[in-house]
Amino acid sequence: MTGNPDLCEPDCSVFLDAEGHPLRALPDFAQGSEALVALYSMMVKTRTFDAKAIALQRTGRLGTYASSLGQEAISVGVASAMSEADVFLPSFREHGGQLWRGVTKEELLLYWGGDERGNDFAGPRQDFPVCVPVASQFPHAAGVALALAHQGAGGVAVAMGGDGATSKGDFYEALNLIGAWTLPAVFVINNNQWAISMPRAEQTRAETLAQKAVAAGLPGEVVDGNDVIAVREATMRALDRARAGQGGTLIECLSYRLSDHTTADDASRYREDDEVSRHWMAEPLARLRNHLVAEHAWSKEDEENLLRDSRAETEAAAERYLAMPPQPARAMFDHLYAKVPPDIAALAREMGDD
Amino acid sequence: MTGNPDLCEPDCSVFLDAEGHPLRALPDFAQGSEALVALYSMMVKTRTFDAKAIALQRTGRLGTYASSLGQEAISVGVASAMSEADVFLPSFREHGGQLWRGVTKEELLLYWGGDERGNDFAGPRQDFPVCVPVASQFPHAAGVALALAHQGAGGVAVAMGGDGATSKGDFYEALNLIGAWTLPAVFVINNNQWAISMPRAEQTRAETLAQKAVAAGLPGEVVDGNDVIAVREATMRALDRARAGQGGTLIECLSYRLSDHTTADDASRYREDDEVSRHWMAEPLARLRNHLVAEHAWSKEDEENLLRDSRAETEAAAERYLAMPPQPARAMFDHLYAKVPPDIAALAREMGDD
Amino acid sequence: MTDLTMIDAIRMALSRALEDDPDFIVFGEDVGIDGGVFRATDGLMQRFGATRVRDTPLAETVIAGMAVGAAAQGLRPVAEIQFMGFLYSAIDQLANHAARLRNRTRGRITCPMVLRAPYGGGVKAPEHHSESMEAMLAHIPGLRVVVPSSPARAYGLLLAAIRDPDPVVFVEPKRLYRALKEPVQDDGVALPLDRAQVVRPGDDLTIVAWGAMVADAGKAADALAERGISAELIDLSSLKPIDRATIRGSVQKTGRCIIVHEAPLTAGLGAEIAADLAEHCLTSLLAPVIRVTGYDTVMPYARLEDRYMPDAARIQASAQKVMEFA
Amino acid sequence: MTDLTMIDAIRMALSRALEDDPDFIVFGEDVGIDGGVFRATDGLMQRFGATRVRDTPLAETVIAGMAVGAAAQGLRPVAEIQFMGFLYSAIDQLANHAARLRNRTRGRITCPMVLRAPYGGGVKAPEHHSESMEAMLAHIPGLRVVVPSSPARAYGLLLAAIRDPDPVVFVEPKRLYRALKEPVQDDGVALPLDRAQVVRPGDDLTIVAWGAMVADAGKAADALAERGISAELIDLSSLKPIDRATIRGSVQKTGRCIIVHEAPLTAGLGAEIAADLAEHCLTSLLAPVIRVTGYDTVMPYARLEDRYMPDAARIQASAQKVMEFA
Ligand SMILES: Cc1ncc(C[n+]2csc(CCOP(=O)(O)OP(=O)(O)O)c2C)c(N)n1
Ligand SMILES: Cc1ncc(C[n+]2csc(CCOP(=O)(O)OP(=O)(O)O)c2C)c(N)n1
Ligand SMILES: [Mg+2]
Ligand SMILES: [Mg+2]
Repeated sequence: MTGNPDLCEPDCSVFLDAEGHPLRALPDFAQGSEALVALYSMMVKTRTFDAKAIALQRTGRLGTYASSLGQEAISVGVASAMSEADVFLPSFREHGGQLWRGVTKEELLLYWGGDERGNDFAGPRQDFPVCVPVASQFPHAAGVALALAHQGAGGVAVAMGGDGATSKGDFYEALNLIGAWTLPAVFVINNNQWAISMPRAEQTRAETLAQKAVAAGLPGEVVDGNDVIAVREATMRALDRARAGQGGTLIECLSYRLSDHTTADDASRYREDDEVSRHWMAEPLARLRNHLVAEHAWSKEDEENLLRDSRAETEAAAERYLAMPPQPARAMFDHLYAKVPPDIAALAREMGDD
Repeated sequence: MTGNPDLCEPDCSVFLDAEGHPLRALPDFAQGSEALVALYSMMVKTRTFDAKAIALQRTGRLGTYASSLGQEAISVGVASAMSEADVFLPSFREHGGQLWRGVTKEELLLYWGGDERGNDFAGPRQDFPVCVPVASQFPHAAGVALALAHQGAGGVAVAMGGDGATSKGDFYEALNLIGAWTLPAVFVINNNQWAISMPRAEQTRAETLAQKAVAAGLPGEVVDGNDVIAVREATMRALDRARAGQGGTLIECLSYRLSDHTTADDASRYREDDEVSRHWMAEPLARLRNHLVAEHAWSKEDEENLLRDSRAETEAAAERYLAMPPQPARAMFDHLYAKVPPDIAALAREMGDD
Repeated sequence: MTDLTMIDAIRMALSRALEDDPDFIVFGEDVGIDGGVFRATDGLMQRFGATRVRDTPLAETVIAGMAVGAAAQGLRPVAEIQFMGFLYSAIDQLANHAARLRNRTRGRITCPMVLRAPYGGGVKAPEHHSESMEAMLAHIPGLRVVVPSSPARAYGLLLAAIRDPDPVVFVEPKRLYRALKEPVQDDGVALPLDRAQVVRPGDDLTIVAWGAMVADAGKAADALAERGISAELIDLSSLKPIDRATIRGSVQKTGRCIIVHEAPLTAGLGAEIAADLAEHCLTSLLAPVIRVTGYDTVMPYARLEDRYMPDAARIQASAQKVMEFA
Repeated sequence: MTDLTMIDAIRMALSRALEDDPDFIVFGEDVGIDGGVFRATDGLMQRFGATRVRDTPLAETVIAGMAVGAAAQGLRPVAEIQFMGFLYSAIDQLANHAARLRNRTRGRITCPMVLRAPYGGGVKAPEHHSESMEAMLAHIPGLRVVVPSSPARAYGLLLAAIRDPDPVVFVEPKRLYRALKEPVQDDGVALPLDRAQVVRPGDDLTIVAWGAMVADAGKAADALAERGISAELIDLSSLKPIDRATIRGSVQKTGRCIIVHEAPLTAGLGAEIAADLAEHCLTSLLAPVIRVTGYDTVMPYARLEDRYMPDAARIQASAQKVMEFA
């Protein structure tokens, strides 16, 4: 049983219910408060970042933006289970996971602000940038996993996508391949119940998305995606399997898209406010905060400090982003090929430095 | 248990064992001998046709050809369960099914001989021609099923493909769609254990191909594809479901490709003769013949007559095919568009009549 | 007759088709209750029902392939690909099937389907959302490729595409969806599919453009007119087949030609037009044929998008170069 | 130095790459124990092991996408698409990812991969097995497209493609796989990737061709020579980027140009070359630029294939037309 309303899956892995009460013994990493506080902090920072990004977009200072509101536990939980040398292949709603891995807020803003330099992050140099063509990152993950297996250092490729992504051929072909070749890869689905205006129930007749793993002969698992402990724990097990040479896993994280699809979308056209309100009751931040508070590991003061710091960090990042001049126009040719062909080079010269 | 060696599937539907002994009560249509004799006759005719086609290819009078040796029961069984108004969407190894539906041997030879007129068969006008790009027929079947549902006359789209086809995105996308939209479609997999040189076990880690239906929330079923009774019976049930508005079904037919992949292939490069010999023990014609003989429904004389007639029919068709002059070169433009554009029309005129 | 935007005109054409014939159906991602991400199908599901205007799962291969199957079996599908950058997954079905079904069955099975897709830049969309890959489609024999340049053209050409007995990819310049209004009559009259339109007659040079570029070329033509240069502007409209006669006729008259498109230069469709002139109008040419296009690089993200897109200034500069050629 | 067929030369280049660097891997359908349907990888699995030369499931999207991921993470994949007619499913990964990864990450992640695919007609293969869709690929910025015209060129160009730090689609004219032998040295020397090759110098007209058409053009040039017409034959070799300087230089000298390709005329790559000349060499042109190509129709099945393919006779006829132009 999950802590999420409307999302009752019989075999869903969950540790904290919607109010934050433990439903069973917590995994080791969640015994003390340190790890949980780190997870909580990053989820809060992600939400603060989201809010700022939307504000920037609304005032014409950022491009179309996909909020992760309500789904912060998923990519943060996944990233927190990964080791540095693993490779993360996000879709476009995994800001929290990217931040956890070391991509900076400024880099994220640059990307969403329409500047390629945002993908040249200083952080995890092997991680893939945001992937916009839905599901096309899963084949890449198969290839990354192949390379990691070849390198033999125990690295795992972790790709994420949405419920909509599970309808696309790329997803199935890649899933089948990591199965057939027993590659070290984990595919995580953020089932936020919507693909723009298409509800999960219409995307597929399958009762769960996790069961799509059966098509590839792989294990699939349903997790309460609003319980960061459950997400992290399931990812850890999947990573262990992969590192042990046992191959891939599909993890479906049940959650809910509390925001519009992107800033270009108006979800009120196709879904009821009621549904959204109901899902606010199960959102991941309050759940973990309640638990931490109950464990005396989190105070009002802690909360205020965290919010203040999050905002300050985000504001500072936004200012640096806004102050950053665009690349000169000729930069559009700089990285087309390793060796720029002569006619392109001539064009770039013509354009000069602005 | 299946009658096939090496192909033990726990839940495989089978009626006759490899020697032709009934393993359980036969379905209604198989109670008398009439239907079974018709099925047997078409399977023999298919095999005779295959042999002739290969002979023609070997002597330079036909293009590359894909034999259906050993898999005759599958498409014949499937086609025999369909009604005339259903739509058949074959891959390239379903000669038996096409013949059952009314495509003539001459038309098949024309197609395989490199002449588009072979696809303009007089028979089932709504049936699709042979589909060469693997798995691309499944999306068509979804569309055909959509149209048939729209027409409301109870028609069903039946598409066939190989074990290799189940790895391709097209297959999964279409399967998911017929599930999501509850369309009247049946997807039948000829699991002949090989996709050119790739054995079934390497194509996917899934224990059965039928279980790929789970990804779409559809029923999937494994059938002994060398038992034409089992194939027909499973197809009939799937068609009934579809006609009753209950949606699609995936049927995996276990069989074995006794021939090379095509006349352009040399299977001895990648598989053992032993394996092939072993599978000859379970081939579908002898199995059904044994049963008919045991039931006193088939005599040596019947067999001789059938073989003689099959050969004569095939020879006559081959002669008509060989006597048929190619289209004039300008025919390559005749059906490009309903209305030929002026520059194309000019080209065609220039080419004249040869 | 009301003033409509292009997106309104497209919706009006879709409505009319759905009204006219129960065999017409519309499907694609978010075309139902959401009315399409650009609102091209706004209200249609509510009006015509969810079986005729239907949301598909997120799967472009089956969207295209299902259109093929449905068309083959007698329906008249109008499918939407949400952005041209996601149309690549549909190319296999277009090239290997839609475009060939009539030919390979000698006319037995046909494929009267339309695949609509917004294309082009100018709205600072996220990456992969501003592609112009019409040249790839125009290389596929058996396909039609059509692009409107104004609301009225969109209405008439889309109706024509929908009624055509062959597969049409209808590419819509998303920058024009709401950029301007013009009077459009819902008269059910289709425009001819295979004809280029002379938008503005002129004597000194021919400018060939399509989609959003027609407006930019028009602005350039205005500016040129002020300098006493009379440009004939042709809206190609049908990218496949191409109305070669109209272009040749114009260039035989003007002796000069500029071709404008958003897509990258190399192997863009402008090459076909220039090549046609180099073969059939060489002796008429008084100056080099210049292509004003997107540069031969990946379309930059939003911040540099304007520097990538051809605009009136670049067209005008090239026109002047052509006029000054000696 | 032994006489080798093109397929042998390709295998030799693959062998050398596999020997030189443990990061090179080969995958695709039937490339393992079967050695590829054309035997390009014959014996390689046996020699280098099944993890370095590996059969994939039947799934072209993941073949291409996996190559992207593997290349990004440091491997050097050389993947095979069994026939170009099945490459359409890989275009999304090529255009949206392989060709852009370097650019969109400002050089942080690169994509040194090769996708090999046999292409073209002339062997009376089943339908969908004789496609020439190189122009579509050549329209994709960030991609390289390379085609050899002989065994020695195949060896040198494939080695260059394999060592190049960017994604290369290496298209192989299957008609030439076994059509001729020539001496090829296994010296590990790569040819330059971005240079067209003047196969035969001449003064009166330039013929540009690639792949199997180079041989046909050569035959036409022989026949023309007998009539006193001296044709300069250029093997384009790199279809993207194009070596424009070599072609322009030649046409500036000869004043006449014919372009030959198997693909359909409209929006084929010949258009780009003709368009380039119409812009940059107009004043040198003494005659129309003629493209001798596959017709603008679906490639017919085997029985009419010969009537579709450009051949020496058609090239020669066009050359004569160009020479007689006044
Ligand atoms: C291949 C492809 N088709 C269409 C789109 C347009 N699009 C962007 S996001 C989206 C819905 C994605 O839904 P889901 O996978 O559930 O992810 P979510 O947005 O809910 O995180 C669509 C249709 C796209 N980006 N890529
Ligand atoms: C998309 C695609 N890729 C590759 C091929 C080349 N090819 C033709 S048949 C075949 C194997 C098919 O195997 P399977 O689906 O098991 O069918 P079978 O031939 O065994 O009947 C391949 C790889 C093709 N026709 N289409
Ligand atoms: Mg979603
Ligand atoms: Mg098979």
